[in-house]
Amino acid sequence: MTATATRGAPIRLGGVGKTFSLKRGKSVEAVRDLSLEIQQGEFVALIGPSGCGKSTVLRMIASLDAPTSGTVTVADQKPGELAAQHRLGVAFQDNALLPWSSVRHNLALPYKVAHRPVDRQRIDDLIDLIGLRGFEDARPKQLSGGMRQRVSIARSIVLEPDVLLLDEPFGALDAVTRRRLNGELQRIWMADPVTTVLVTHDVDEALLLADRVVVLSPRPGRVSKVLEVPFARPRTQEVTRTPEFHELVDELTAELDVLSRGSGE
Amino acid sequence: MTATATRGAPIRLGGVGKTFSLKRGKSVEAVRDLSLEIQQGEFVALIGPSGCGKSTVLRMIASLDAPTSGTVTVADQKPGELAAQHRLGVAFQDNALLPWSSVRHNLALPYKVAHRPVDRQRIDDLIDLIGLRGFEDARPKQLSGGMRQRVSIARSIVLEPDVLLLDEPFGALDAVTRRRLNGELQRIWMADPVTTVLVTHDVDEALLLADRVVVLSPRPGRVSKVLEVPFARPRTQEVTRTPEFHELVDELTAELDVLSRGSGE
Amino acid sequence: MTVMSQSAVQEAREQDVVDRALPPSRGTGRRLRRAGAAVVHAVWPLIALFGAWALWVRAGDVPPAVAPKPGTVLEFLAENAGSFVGDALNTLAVVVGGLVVGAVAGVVLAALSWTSQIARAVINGPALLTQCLPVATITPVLARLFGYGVSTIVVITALISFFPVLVFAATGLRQTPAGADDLFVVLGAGRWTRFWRLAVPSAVPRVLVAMRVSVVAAVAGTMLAQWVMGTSGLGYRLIIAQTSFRTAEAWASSVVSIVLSVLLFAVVSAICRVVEKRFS
Amino acid sequence: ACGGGDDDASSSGGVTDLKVQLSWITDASFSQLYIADSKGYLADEKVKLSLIPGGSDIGAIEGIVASGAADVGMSTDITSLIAAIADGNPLVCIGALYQENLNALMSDPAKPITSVAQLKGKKIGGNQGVQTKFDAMFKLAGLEPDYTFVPTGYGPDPLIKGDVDALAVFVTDEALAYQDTTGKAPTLLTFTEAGLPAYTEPIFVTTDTLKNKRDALKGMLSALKKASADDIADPALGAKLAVDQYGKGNDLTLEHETEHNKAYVKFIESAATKTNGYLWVDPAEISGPIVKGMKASGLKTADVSKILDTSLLEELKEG
Amino acid sequence: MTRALRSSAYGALGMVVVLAVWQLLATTGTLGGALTAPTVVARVFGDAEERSTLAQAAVATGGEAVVGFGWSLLTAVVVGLLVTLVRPLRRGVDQLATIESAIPFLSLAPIMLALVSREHVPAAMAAATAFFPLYVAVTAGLDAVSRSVADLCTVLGASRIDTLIRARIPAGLPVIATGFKVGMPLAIVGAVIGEWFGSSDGVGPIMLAAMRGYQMPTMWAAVVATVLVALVLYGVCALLEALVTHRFG
Ligand SMILES: Nc1ncnc2c1ncn2[C@@H]1O[C@H](COP(=O)(O)OP(=O)(O)OP(=O)(O)O)[C@@H](O)[C@H]1O
Ligand SMILES: Nc1ncnc2c1ncn2[C@@H]1O[C@H](COP(=O)(O)OP(=O)(O)OP(=O)(O)O)[C@@H](O)[C@H]1O
Ligand SMILES: Cc1ncc(C[n+]2csc(CCO)c2C)c(N)n1
Ligand SMILES: [Mg+2]
Ligand SMILES: [Mg+2]
Repeated sequence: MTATATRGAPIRLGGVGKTFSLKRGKSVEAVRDLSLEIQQGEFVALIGPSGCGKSTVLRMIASLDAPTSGTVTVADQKPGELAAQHRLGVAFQDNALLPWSSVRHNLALPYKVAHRPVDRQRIDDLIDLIGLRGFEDARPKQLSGGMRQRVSIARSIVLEPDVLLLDEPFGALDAVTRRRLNGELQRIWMADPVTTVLVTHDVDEALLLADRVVVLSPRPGRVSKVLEVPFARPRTQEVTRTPEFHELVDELTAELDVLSRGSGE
Repeated sequence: MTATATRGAPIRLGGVGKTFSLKRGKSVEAVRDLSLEIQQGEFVALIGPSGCGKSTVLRMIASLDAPTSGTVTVADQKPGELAAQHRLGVAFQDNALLPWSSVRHNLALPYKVAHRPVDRQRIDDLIDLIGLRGFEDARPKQLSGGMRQRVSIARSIVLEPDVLLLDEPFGALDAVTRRRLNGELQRIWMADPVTTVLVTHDVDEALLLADRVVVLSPRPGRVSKVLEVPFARPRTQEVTRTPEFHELVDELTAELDVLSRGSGE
Repeated sequence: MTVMSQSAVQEAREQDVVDRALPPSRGTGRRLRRAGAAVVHAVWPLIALFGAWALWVRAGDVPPAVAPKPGTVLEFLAENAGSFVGDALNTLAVVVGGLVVGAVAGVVLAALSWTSQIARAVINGPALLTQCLPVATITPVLARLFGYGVSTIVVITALISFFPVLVFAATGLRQTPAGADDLFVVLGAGRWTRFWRLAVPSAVPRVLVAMRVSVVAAVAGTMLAQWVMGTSGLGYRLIIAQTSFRTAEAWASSVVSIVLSVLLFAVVSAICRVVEKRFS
Repeated sequence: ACGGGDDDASSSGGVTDLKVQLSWITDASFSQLYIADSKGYLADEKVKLSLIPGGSDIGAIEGIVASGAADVGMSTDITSLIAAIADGNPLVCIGALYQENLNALMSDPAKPITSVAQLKGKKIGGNQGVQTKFDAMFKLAGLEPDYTFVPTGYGPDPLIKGDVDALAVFVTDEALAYQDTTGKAPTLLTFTEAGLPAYTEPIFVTTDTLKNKRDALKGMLSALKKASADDIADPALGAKLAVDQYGKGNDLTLEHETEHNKAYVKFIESAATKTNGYLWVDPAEISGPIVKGMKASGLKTADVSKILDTSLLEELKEG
Repeated sequence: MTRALRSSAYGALGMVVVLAVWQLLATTGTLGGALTAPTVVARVFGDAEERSTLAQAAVATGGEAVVGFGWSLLTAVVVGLLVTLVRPLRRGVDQLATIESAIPFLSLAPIMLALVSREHVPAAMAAATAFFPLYVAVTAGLDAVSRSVADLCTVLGASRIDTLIRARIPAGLPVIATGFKVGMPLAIVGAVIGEWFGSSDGVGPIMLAAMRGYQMPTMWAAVVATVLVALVLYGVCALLEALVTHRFG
């Protein structure tokens, strides 16, 4: 499960709570007393009902939101440190591409911000990987929803970060492209296992990719179940057809079902 | 399969082609020679690889893009007519919520645009349906990705349109919420079967909801396969566990797989 | 595009940090500290400015006809503070009146120019015409239209302040958030609905930018108009003191008008911040 | 158009350069300066004048000279110079182009106003700042100020249109425009007649300049005196120089400038200039009626010894 | 291309409307003798010599305005970038900018002349009047980053400078370009007023002489010349805005 000597960094959430304030003194408690330790080089999938706080957890790890209570450390430092060292890769739920830049320039951005020479070869390879050859000079508004999402994924890994945070990166993709990119992600991660947190709604995907699957309860998000995924890597589509796999899928689905029912949402 | 006397309107695409121009004289042919007849009150699911032109087809039906060649009619009129009569419901791939309006106001917008009295009761019911009770006054930026998508779905049906166009409406939802909303959509559609086109990446979803599933080929999008869905309604999650269902899923998945492989994307 | 000013993001974030660092019981301390920071922000430019002025007058041995000593001006201000209140209120009233008229005119013209390309072209030319001419040049014509009284001064103020609003509002009305135009097409929105429910809210952030420009321009405009043809107010006091070589009084009038500008700018900026939060 | 005003005021080849800040654009008002230059009177005196046009019309001339941005100043009206000196600016008057206050109150000849008493209850127009003068006129006539001030812009329009009963004007400008427009000569009540005498276009320098460039200044005055005589003899010459040379670019017309200059030259001479020469400024006139009028206007005044230095003109009178 | 043609046709139409109204007001004498009919003004332009004098003057004034605008823009950008990078300075500098724009320069000619050498006064006045709108547009533009782009910069560990270059500036260009359209006419008035401080060329002195001499045809001809220059410069700004909005909007 834990990978060999890796560049990754451990992530620790200790009793983290996050409350947002809404209008007129109302507030939402998005996350409550959430504790989670993610090892260096571990691949964790985060699943849970819509609105349960998954993105919020990711944003706190990425230093974009500060927890209301509890502590978050990444590589034993404040979450912002890793980002400042350009060692963080994030694919946002809404892509966050620069609207005025072409695909190529969006992919070159992390290099430029890190003041590293732009590796054209790598960018070209990534463009091939995500199937956007021919669209290098297209701007985001000229791309389909799924194409944008693929650019966002590529951008998150372009610098080979120590921590990779993926917020539903494959949500807008068709099943085939999705599985293909799942496979690519696994390959990339196995070659260089960095600490990865993947938010997904697809239980199969979680089980296919992760070392551990963490299930969050409905809002306020708490850890409701943690599941170690026992399958050896590389995991192929074959694995997903085994009874063991189906069993785990059913177990997680049932858990989600119970959670959702409980919340009445 | 075809529903009883309905309010829906037929949609006809005749030899439709759409080419977008990119920079420096380059262009993308998004759709080529696509012909499709959708009956009044029919529920059609549109599936196909990412970037194959699904959203483009929907946009042409909604009068948002004009075809480069061929013709599109809705209710035997130009596509814009239906919209002008406030008889069109669309859930966009990117939600398109008004950032300055609360959930409640976003849902009231179609009434206001149509100069109809706002039906508070209906809006309240829809808020309950999409599980956003308590977030009526929240603004889009205060919602999670899935919550935003649910508001967008509710807005598309709030006026009980004659034609409903849904562009991956459930893409950002967890499996449980997704299935629940699938069920609700079926219930609503059965009570009042309007012409519906649903773009989805989920083959199960397509088979669960649609009368016909249309598979588009990779760019340029053409109709590659049309599948009549034989299951009686109401279709429950039980149906999805039958061998017939699995067979059709496999058939469609195989088709998609072949298509994707062919395109090399 | 949801325009969220990074400053707001940053402030929010800094706020988060402060909230974490300080337990709720220390709320008053925090408030005090923040008030202290506000005072520092408000005061350093003034100190810098007066310092530079004092230094320049002293080092350059500047004669009073060029610039009096800041001390003399402040002394005059202190001694005659009461007499400036009336003038300041007079000017303030004209500024507010002219600004309201100008802002409304700017928004209305922007709305008209939103409706068609013809309207836009027909409005832009004349609007530009009012902007590139010195006040003194157009005063005789305006006075003929509006009389030699305060209404012409209000009109001049309005003329000076409407243009930024027109320009920014006209662009703002077309800066709709991504996807919103499509949404309104699909909903079958008429022109009018599209204007009120889409264009107007979209224009708000830009209009706020314009308001910050306009409020300051309005003070300058009122001062100029009173200077050219007023019979009361700070601008009038300035010209009379000037022609009578009461340098300290002239400068004191300017200082009061500048203070007025700064205060109004701060007020408008504060309002802008509140509205901006609402519309981003 | 008028020899750049930025060269250093240093002597090159024995010629001293003086920067002269004028109160107005280079039109016929300053014909003496153009004549002195073009006829070589200045060169004879080893002086070169760099004319800096004015126009800001706000009594800034004193400040510009006091700050050293110009060596010599000519402001519209000597009262502003006196007020500036009283305010502590180290300036001193060494002469004046015109002997009269060229300001006047102009009225419709059909409803003529020829005395201050007739101003009672009337609407009087004028440029901003002139109100203090109206107040002074009433006071000097032993009356309570009783009039409505109408702040007008430029031009005789307000009087022609009947917005005002009397309008403060320059006898050499708006008064002529009124005649051109209406075809009839306006009724004029000059400021001097109303108790506010003044010299127009006083020539002044800082006390330092007077000390350090005394010879050059004296040369300048001498040249201007000669030019004054030429100007009176042929008003068309100054007008032509203004249009073609010194005021080129201001879009002046010869006809207009000639007409103006004919009006101006009348004020170069006075009883005092007969005995003391052109450009003369009389100490008694200042310490007497001018200071009195200023006091009535609420202006600060100073002792005449601080205001005026006639030594240069005295020397020229002798020499 | 056809769009550009059409919009300039509409622009011409706008000007025709203005001229018609102006002619009407002038010939009926509603606004007094201070307003001259366009036909009379046209006669001034009919004279070749007048025309070249006015053209030279307008070009001179336009040049001063452009130079002043340039300085002002440079300052606004430098100061805007500074206060965006060094946040705590922002409020104080806002205040200084407000003070700058509130100084009644027209009534403080000696100061202007004490601070700037005379031939630069028109450009300096142009800069002084155009500065504030440009400053506000620059600072507002640099703040107009979408939240998601701001977040992206944070997670990429972009330094303040990089955030500025990669996100704030591109996102802000449309707002800044709109500011140009406000600043440019102000630069032109500024230049004209600056010329009143003692300039031998430009439209300023022509206006002064004509106003005082009640030469209204000349005065309005100068006004028309100024407006023509303004139209050209404003047109350039509008074009720039359109380009920038298309590219970055
Ligand atoms: N900026 C904010 N202001 C107020 N409330 C917020 C904000 N961001 C998130 N929330 C609230 O926090 C809760 C959790 O949101 P979050 O985006 O983390 O959910 P999520 O698990 O990612 O959901 P989804 O799967 O739908 O994306 C939601 O109820 C949301 O309304
Ligand atoms: N405005 C545009 N300008 C240029 N090209 C465009 C534009 N809109 C779409 N395209 C191109 O048309 C093709 C089809 O896009 P479309 O959005 O219809 O795909 P899609 O089937 O909806 O894909 P997805 O499932 O990823 O959303 C894509 O290659 C895209 O790059
Ligand atoms: C020598 C001379 N000096 C000044 C002016 C300009 N000017 C300043 S004040 C004033 C009177 C008010 O209407 C005039 C005309 C001039 N033309 N000629
Ligand atoms: Mg989320
Ligand atoms: Mg799509």
